[in-house]
Amino acid sequence: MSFQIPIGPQHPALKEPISLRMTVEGEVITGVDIRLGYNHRGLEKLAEDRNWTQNIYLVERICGICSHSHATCYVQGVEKLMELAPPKRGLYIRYLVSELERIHSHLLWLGVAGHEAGFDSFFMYVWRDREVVMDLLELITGNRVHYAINTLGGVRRDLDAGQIAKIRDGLVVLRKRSEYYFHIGANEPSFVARIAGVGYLSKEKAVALCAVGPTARASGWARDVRKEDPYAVYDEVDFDVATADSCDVLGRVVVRVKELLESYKICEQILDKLPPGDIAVKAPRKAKPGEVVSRYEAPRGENIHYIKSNGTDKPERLKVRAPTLGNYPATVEMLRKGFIADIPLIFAAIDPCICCAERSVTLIDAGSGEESVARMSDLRRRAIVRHENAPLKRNAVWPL
Amino acid sequence: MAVVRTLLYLVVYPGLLFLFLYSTFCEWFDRKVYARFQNRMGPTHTGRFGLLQPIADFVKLLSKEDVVPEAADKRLFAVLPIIGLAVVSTAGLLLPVWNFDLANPGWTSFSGDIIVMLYLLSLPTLILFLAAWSSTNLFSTIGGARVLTMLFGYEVPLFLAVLSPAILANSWRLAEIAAFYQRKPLLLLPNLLAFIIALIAVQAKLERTPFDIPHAETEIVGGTFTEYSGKKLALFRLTFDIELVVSSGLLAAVFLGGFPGGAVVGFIHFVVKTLFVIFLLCLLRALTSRIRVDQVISFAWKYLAPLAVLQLLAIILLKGFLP
Amino acid sequence: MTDAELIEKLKSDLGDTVEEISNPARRRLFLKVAPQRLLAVTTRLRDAYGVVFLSTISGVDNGEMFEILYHFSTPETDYNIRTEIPKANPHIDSITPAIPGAVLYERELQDMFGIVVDGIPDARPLVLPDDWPAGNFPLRKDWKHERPQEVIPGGKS
Amino acid sequence: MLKKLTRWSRIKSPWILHLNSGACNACDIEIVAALTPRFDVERFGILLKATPRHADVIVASGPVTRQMRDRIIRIYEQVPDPKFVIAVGACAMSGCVYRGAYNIMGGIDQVIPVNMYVPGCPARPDAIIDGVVKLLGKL
Amino acid sequence: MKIAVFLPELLRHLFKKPATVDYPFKKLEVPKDFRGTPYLNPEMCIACRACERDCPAEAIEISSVNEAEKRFRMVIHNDRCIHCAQCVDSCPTTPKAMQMDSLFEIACDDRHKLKTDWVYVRAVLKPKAAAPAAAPQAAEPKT
Repeated sequence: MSFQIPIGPQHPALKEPISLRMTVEGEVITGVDIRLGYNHRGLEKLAEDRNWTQNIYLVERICGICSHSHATCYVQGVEKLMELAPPKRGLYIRYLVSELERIHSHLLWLGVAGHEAGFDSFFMYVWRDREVVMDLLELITGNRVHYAINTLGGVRRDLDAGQIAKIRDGLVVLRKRSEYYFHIGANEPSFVARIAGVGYLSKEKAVALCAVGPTARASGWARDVRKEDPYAVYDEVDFDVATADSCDVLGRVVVRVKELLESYKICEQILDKLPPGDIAVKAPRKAKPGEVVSRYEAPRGENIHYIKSNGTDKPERLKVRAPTLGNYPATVEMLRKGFIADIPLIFAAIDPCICCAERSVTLIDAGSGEESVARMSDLRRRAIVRHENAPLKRNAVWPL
Repeated sequence: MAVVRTLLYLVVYPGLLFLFLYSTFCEWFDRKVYARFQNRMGPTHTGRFGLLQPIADFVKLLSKEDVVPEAADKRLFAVLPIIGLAVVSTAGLLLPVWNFDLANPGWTSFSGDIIVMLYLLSLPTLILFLAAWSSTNLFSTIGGARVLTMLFGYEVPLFLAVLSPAILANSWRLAEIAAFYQRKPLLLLPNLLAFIIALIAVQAKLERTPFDIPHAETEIVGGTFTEYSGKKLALFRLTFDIELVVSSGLLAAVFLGGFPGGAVVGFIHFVVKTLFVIFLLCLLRALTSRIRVDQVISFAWKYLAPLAVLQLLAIILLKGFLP
Repeated sequence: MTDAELIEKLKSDLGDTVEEISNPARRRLFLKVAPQRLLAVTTRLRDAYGVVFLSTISGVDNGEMFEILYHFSTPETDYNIRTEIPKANPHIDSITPAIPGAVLYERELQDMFGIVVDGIPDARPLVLPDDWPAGNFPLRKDWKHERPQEVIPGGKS
Repeated sequence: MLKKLTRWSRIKSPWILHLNSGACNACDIEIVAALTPRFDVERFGILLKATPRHADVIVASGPVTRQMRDRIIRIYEQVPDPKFVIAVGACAMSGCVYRGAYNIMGGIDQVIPVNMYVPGCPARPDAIIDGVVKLLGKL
Repeated sequence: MKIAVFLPELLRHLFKKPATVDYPFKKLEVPKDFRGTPYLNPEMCIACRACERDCPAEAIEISSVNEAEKRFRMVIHNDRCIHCAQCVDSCPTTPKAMQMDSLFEIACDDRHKLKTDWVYVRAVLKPKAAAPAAAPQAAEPKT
C-alpha cells in the first residue's frame, strides 16, 4: 500500500515551515516532493527600497542562526563597492564573531541531531553547553542572536582585555566538551545505529547536484570558501578543511565536530594576533555604480550575495543565495529509499535553514479533522472581547 | 461486611484511587529523575517539589475541549480509553501486595494469575492500535502500524523472561513465586539476565525511548495520539502511568522477591522496589536514542529472544541440580 | 593559473562565442554570452575547465532587458556568465542538461521575473504562494504592491 | 471549588505548541533554548507538544507569510479550547523589518487573536518566560 | 563501540546541582552593553531625523506638532523595534539623544501599550543655553 504523508509546514521535526510530501510504501520512502514558499518573505524586493545601512539589519534577519554570515557577506560586498578598507582590528573582531557563530551553529545542530534521533539527554547537554558561547556572543555584541556588530567600514564594538580573557576561558570549556560529545556521538550504540549508513550521498552526486558546506565535505568533496577564496583574515590564520568520506549522516556529524575544533583554533589565533587600532572607518551614504559578488563560508556552506549598485543610497539589486537552497536537490536524493524514521535525521543533517533559503514546501496539516475556517473579523472580535475581559493585573505574580 | 471490604479493595486501596495517586507519583518521579539526569530541575513549582504536576496535567486535560475528528469511528474512539484504563487497573489488582497471606489468598490471587497478568498487560497495546486506527489520521495510522509491529518484537522475549523465575519457583501464582524467592533470595541471581531482558521488553511495551517509535514526535507528530485531546488523552496518559506502575510491580514481584512483611512493611517494599525498577527504566530512557522499528524487530529476535531461551535452558538445568 | 592567464586561455579557446571577458576583482571573471550560446558555453566550461559548481543564478531587471547572471565557482576562480534577454520576449534555455542542480534557481527565476526557461524539467512555482495571482512577478522593477492595512487589535487603554 | 481547581490546573500545566509562520529562526531557537537545562521551563509544567490537539498555548514566531496565513488559522482552530496565543519577537508582533514586503501579511494578530506580546529581536529565553508568566498571571 | 558510554556522565549529574537558573524569581544579569529598549533624551534631540531615516524597522516616527514653537512628537514603537541600536549610532549629538537601556522584560497584552511617546521642543546643540526655555515643555514621557 503506498500513500502520501505530508511533513510540514508545522511539524515538530521542523522548526521552520517547509513542506515535504513523501510517498511511502510501508515504512520506505519512494518519492519526495519539496514545496517552498511558506517562509518566502520577499526580502530581495524589500532591499531595493532600503538604504545601504538599513539593509545590514535586513539581511541580518534573513536567518537567526547564521545572521552574522549574511550580514558579513553583504557588508564585505558593499565595502568593495564603496572602496572602503576597514581597519585590521575591526576585521579581526568581525571574523572572531563569525567563528563564534559557527561554533554556536554547529553546537545547535549537534543538539538538534540528537533530538531528531530521539536522544534527548544528548540534546539537553549540548544545548546547556551552547549557552557558554551564547554568553560570549552576548558579551561581545550585546545580544544573544542578531549580533548587529557589523557596520559599513568595520565593526561597532571594541573588545577589552576583560572580554578577551572571558572568551579564552569559554573556549577552553567548549573545546573540552566538544571532544566529549565527539566521543559520545561516535560511540553510543543506539545513536550510531540510527545515523550510520543513513542518507547516503555519493561524491559524484554531491558534485552533480551542487551540494555545499558540510554536506559536500561529508561526501569527501573538500570545498571551503575560507580556503579557496580566502577573504579578510583567513589567509593569516592556520586551519584545515574537515572532511569525511562515509557520505552519510554519521559523516556529517564527524565533519561538524571537526569543524568545531578547527573553529576553536581559529578563534585562539585571532585573539593572539588581535592588532591595536581603530575598529571602523566612516562610510559614505552612497555607493558608486558597480557590481560585486561576495562569497562567505557560512556554517551551512557557501553563502553568496550579488550586489549591484546604481550610484544612489539604495541597492539596485541584492541577490542572496543561502546554502540551504543549494542542498535541496541533494536532500531529495538522500531521502529516496530511506525510512520514514530517517526523514527528520536526513533533513536535519543538511542543517536546513529554511528562512535562509527564504522559500518553503505544500503543507497539509497534522490534524485531519473537519475544520471550519473562521472568518478574520470573527476572530478579531473574539480577541477584543478577550482583551476587555482579561486586563493584565499590575505586577501580576504567577501563583506558584 | 465482605462486600464492603471488597468494594474498599476495588475502589480505594489497592484499587483505583490508590493506583491513580501512586501512578501520578511515579510519573512525577520518572520525570524528575529524567530531568536530573539531564542536569535540569524538572517539575518544581506545582505543589511541593512539583509533586502535583501530573495531577495538574490530568485535571487540565479533563477540563479541556474534547475534539473528535469527523472521519473517526466515534463510538470506538470514545470507548477505547476507558477500556484501556479498566484493563490496566484490573491487572493492578493482581499484584501480590495485599494478598500476602498465602494460606488465605484473596480472590485476586490464584494459580495462573501471572499468565492473566501478562495477557492483561498486552491488551493496552491492541487498544492503542485500535485507537490509532479509529482516528483515521495518517500519522496515527502509521503509529498504529508501528505499535503492532513492535508487539511482535518484545512480547515473546517478555513472556520467556518472566517464565524463567516461574519455572524455578515451580508455580504459576505471583504470590507463591514471590514467597519462594523470599525464602531463597540467592536464587534471584540466576535470573539476572531474564531481569534485564524483561526490563528492555517492558520499556518497549511502555513505548519509552529508545522504543518510543509509535509516537516519535519528530517523525510522525503525535503518532497514535495525534487526534486525541481533552478527557480521552487524559485517560490514555493515566493508562500509561498505571501500566508503568503495574509492570514495574510485576517485575519487582517476580525478579526482586516480592513484597513481604504484612501491610506496612510490604507497602514499603512495594514502593521501594517499584521505584527502583522505574529508576532503571528511566536510566535506560536517558541513556539511549530512538531506534528504527526494523531495528527493534531485529534486535528483539536476534538478541533478546535467543538470550531468553538460553536463560530458560540454564534455569531448567539449575532446577535439575537443586534439591 | 592566474586570472589573466585564464582569460587569455578562455579567449583563445572559446573564441567569439564569448562577447566580452572582464576581471574587475581578484578571482571574479565576468563572461558575456549571447543567450543562444549559453548552454554550449556552460557545457564547454564544465568539460574543459571543471566548472561544475553553480552557486546561483541572479536576474536583474534593467528596464528594457533582463540580465541573467550564472555564478559558478571553482577552486581557481569564480566564473560569472552574463547574458541578456529582451523583456518583451523573455525566453532562455535551461542549463539543466549540463548542470542538473540548476533547476531550483531556474524555477526561482521563473517565479520572480516571469522569464520562461525552455526545457526546464520541473516548471512548478517554487517560492510564491499557491494563491499568488498569475502574471505578477515581484522582482520586476515596474511591479508595485499595496501594503495591507494594519489593524492593531485592542483599544487604547 | 471546581472552577478554582481547573484554573489552578490550567496555570500549572500549560502545554505549548510552537508555530513558526515564516520567522528567521532566531526566536524559534530561543524558544527551544527555553526548554533546555539553563532555563528549563518544565519547572512550571510547560511541555512542548507536537500536535495542536494536545496544546493549550500557541507560541508563534515570525511574520505571517501569505502562504502560511490559512494554515495558521487551521492550526489555531485545531487547538482545543481554552487556548491562548503568545506572539514572540518583533516579527510576530508587527512584522518588524519585513513590514511592507509583498508576501507578508503583518504580525500574528492580523490573523489570529493574540493574548500576549513578547518584544525582542529575538526575545531572550528569559523574556519568553516572563511573557508566559504574565499570561498565566492574567488567567 | 562501547555500551552505555553516556552512563558516567548521567550518573555524575544525578546528584549535581542542576544548571537551571531560578529565573522569574531571581533576575538574570545582562552584560553592560546589552541592547535593550531605546529611549529618547528629549533635551538633547535636535529633530534631525537621522534615527528615523536609518531605522530598519520603521520603529521611530517623528512628527511635527507645532512648527512655530518647534514642538515635535516622537513615537518609538517597541513592538517593531529590533533592538539593533542603529538609531544610537546615527544620532549626531553628543551626548546622544537616543540611548538604549537594558530593559527587556516588557511583555504586554496590548500592542498600544508598547508605544513610547514623547513631545519635546527642538533643542539647540548647546543644551545649557536652551535648557531654561525648554524645560517646562520638554520631557513629558507618556507611557
